[in-house]
Amino acid sequence: MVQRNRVLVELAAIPENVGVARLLAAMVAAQGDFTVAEVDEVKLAVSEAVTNAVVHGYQPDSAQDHSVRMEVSLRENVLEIIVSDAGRGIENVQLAMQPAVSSDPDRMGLGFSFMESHMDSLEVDSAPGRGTRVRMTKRAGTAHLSRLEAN
Amino acid sequence: MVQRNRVLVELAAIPENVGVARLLAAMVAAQGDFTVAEVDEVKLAVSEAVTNAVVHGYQPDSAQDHSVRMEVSLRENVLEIIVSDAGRGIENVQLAMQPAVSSDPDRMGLGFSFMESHMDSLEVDSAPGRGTRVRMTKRAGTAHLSRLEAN
Amino acid sequence: MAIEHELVGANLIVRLNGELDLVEAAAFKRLVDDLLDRRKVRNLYVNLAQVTFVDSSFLGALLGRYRRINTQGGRMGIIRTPGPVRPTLELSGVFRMMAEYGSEQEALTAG
Amino acid sequence: MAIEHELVGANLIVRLNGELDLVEAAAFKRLVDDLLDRRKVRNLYVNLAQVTFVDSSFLGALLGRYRRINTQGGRMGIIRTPGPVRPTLELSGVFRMMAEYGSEQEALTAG
Ligand SMILES: Nc1ncnc2c1ncn2[C@@H]1O[C@H](COP(=O)(O)OP(=O)(O)O)[C@@H](O)[C@H]1O
Ligand SMILES: Nc1ncnc2c1ncn2[C@@H]1O[C@H](COP(=O)(O)OP(=O)(O)O)[C@@H](O)[C@H]1O
Repeated sequence: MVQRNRVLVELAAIPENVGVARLLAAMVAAQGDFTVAEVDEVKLAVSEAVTNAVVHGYQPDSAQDHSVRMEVSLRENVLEIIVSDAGRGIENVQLAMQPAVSSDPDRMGLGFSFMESHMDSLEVDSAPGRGTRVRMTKRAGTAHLSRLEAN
Repeated sequence: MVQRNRVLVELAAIPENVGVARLLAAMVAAQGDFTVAEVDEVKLAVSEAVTNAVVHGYQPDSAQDHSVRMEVSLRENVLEIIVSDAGRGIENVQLAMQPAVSSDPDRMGLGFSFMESHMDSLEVDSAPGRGTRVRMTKRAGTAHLSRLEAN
Repeated sequence: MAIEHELVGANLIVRLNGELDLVEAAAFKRLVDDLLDRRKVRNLYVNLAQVTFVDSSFLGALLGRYRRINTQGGRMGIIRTPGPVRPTLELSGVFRMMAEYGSEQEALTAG
Repeated sequence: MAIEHELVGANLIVRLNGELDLVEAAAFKRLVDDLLDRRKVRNLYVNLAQVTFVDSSFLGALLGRYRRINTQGGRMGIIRTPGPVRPTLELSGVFRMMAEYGSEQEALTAG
């Protein structure tokens, strides 16, 4: 088992890199004491955060040279993930974080809800024109889904 | 298929991150037109380059805050991989690149040979105290191993 | 990931596998919308037996197809939900709109 | 990755799986050296049937064990080399030092 790790990745903001980010975070989580179910929860949270940067952060036509940053740190069984973009940002963060709120009629508006329900903490820092930064943490041994299943 | 991609990763210089780097490079290669055999060759070259940075670049006791950088770019079916560290560097690069030359009696001295034989090009830039930078390229459709097997 | 599909009368079965995110959501949407445009499809059954991961982008594509099928008077169902992806589907509420079946045969005979 | 091993008389069989790099090389080295120190092991057979990747760090660990076994008058062999890892093993020259067997049974009876 790995006690401490830090991986920082900068990915071209294309849909195909959401899976790359997901796998990277999963590998670092799996190095720690996270169960398979917990690693699955991390994957979901990362998928939502990185998808938002790719889909909402940047205009699709200008996407070519834009990038999404993800920092994954593992310290004494706490995983910290920071996903950030330099895109258009969010006007009303509190509103955007409500379940079923989306600026896109084809999307569910569940991204932030999924991040919140599958990680221990979620902080969103964003403003129009200043990009978006999502910070999430999770301690090993807190599988949220399995708790849900048990209910 | 993805036409263009760029992923940059900075990894803590620990043995467990060699597999992370390998998988990351494999995922980007697989997005392009690389065959399974070619992706395996990329994995081997990355494994050797990142292992060298972790094993030779830094003193094991000071490894905690050291990191290895890898940049993977895909452009029109050419993959470019740059692995660099800020470690102790190599005195005689030409000598170090010879097969079976190693500064460590427990190692085979085949790292650079494997990089060379599995990629299309290899450039090594290094000097004592200035770190090491390895640049490799590979075009899709050039599987070296399968050529070897056919002989 | 390769999406498979099969038309059995007016029933469209789509078989998915692996990790389903925005990339697969777009491919699924394209495939189903194209078949709904060109062929006489009434009901849609999505087989998830080989799926290992689902995020909200894919769930959105699923719901979008549900709206279209539902408007046209058809039925939509999920065939075999693997354990690890069940909680995500439940949280999204898709099971309130779609029936779940244990096999393709069961879905087709239930229609 | 979990390394399995089995002692059959003076023959040690080690079964590896997955991707073998410097992490697995260190674990393999530790396991074999510990058994060579504590038990009466003469021959070492390494089963690669479930292995998907091998790099030069792992090959170095293999060669290191070969030197030790060879000094002690024992024999070392490889059991089942999957196609994708064969070229790497061939380039490293390990097959010039170790015999290759199609099964554990074959290796044990060859001794
Ligand atoms: N990185 C981002 N950049 C710009 N806007 C964002 C970003 N992330 C989220 N948003 C805004 O917040 C809304 C809610 O996000 P979310 O809960 O993930 O739902 P969804 O992605 O389904 O719309 C989005 O519709 C979008 O307007
Ligand atoms: N990133 C690096 N930093 C410092 N020295 C290096 C680096 N990469 C390679 N070297 C030197 O070059 C030698 C040959 O490298 P290589 O062919 O990969 O064989 P091996 O890793 O088995 O020693 C190493 O033994 C080491 O002395």
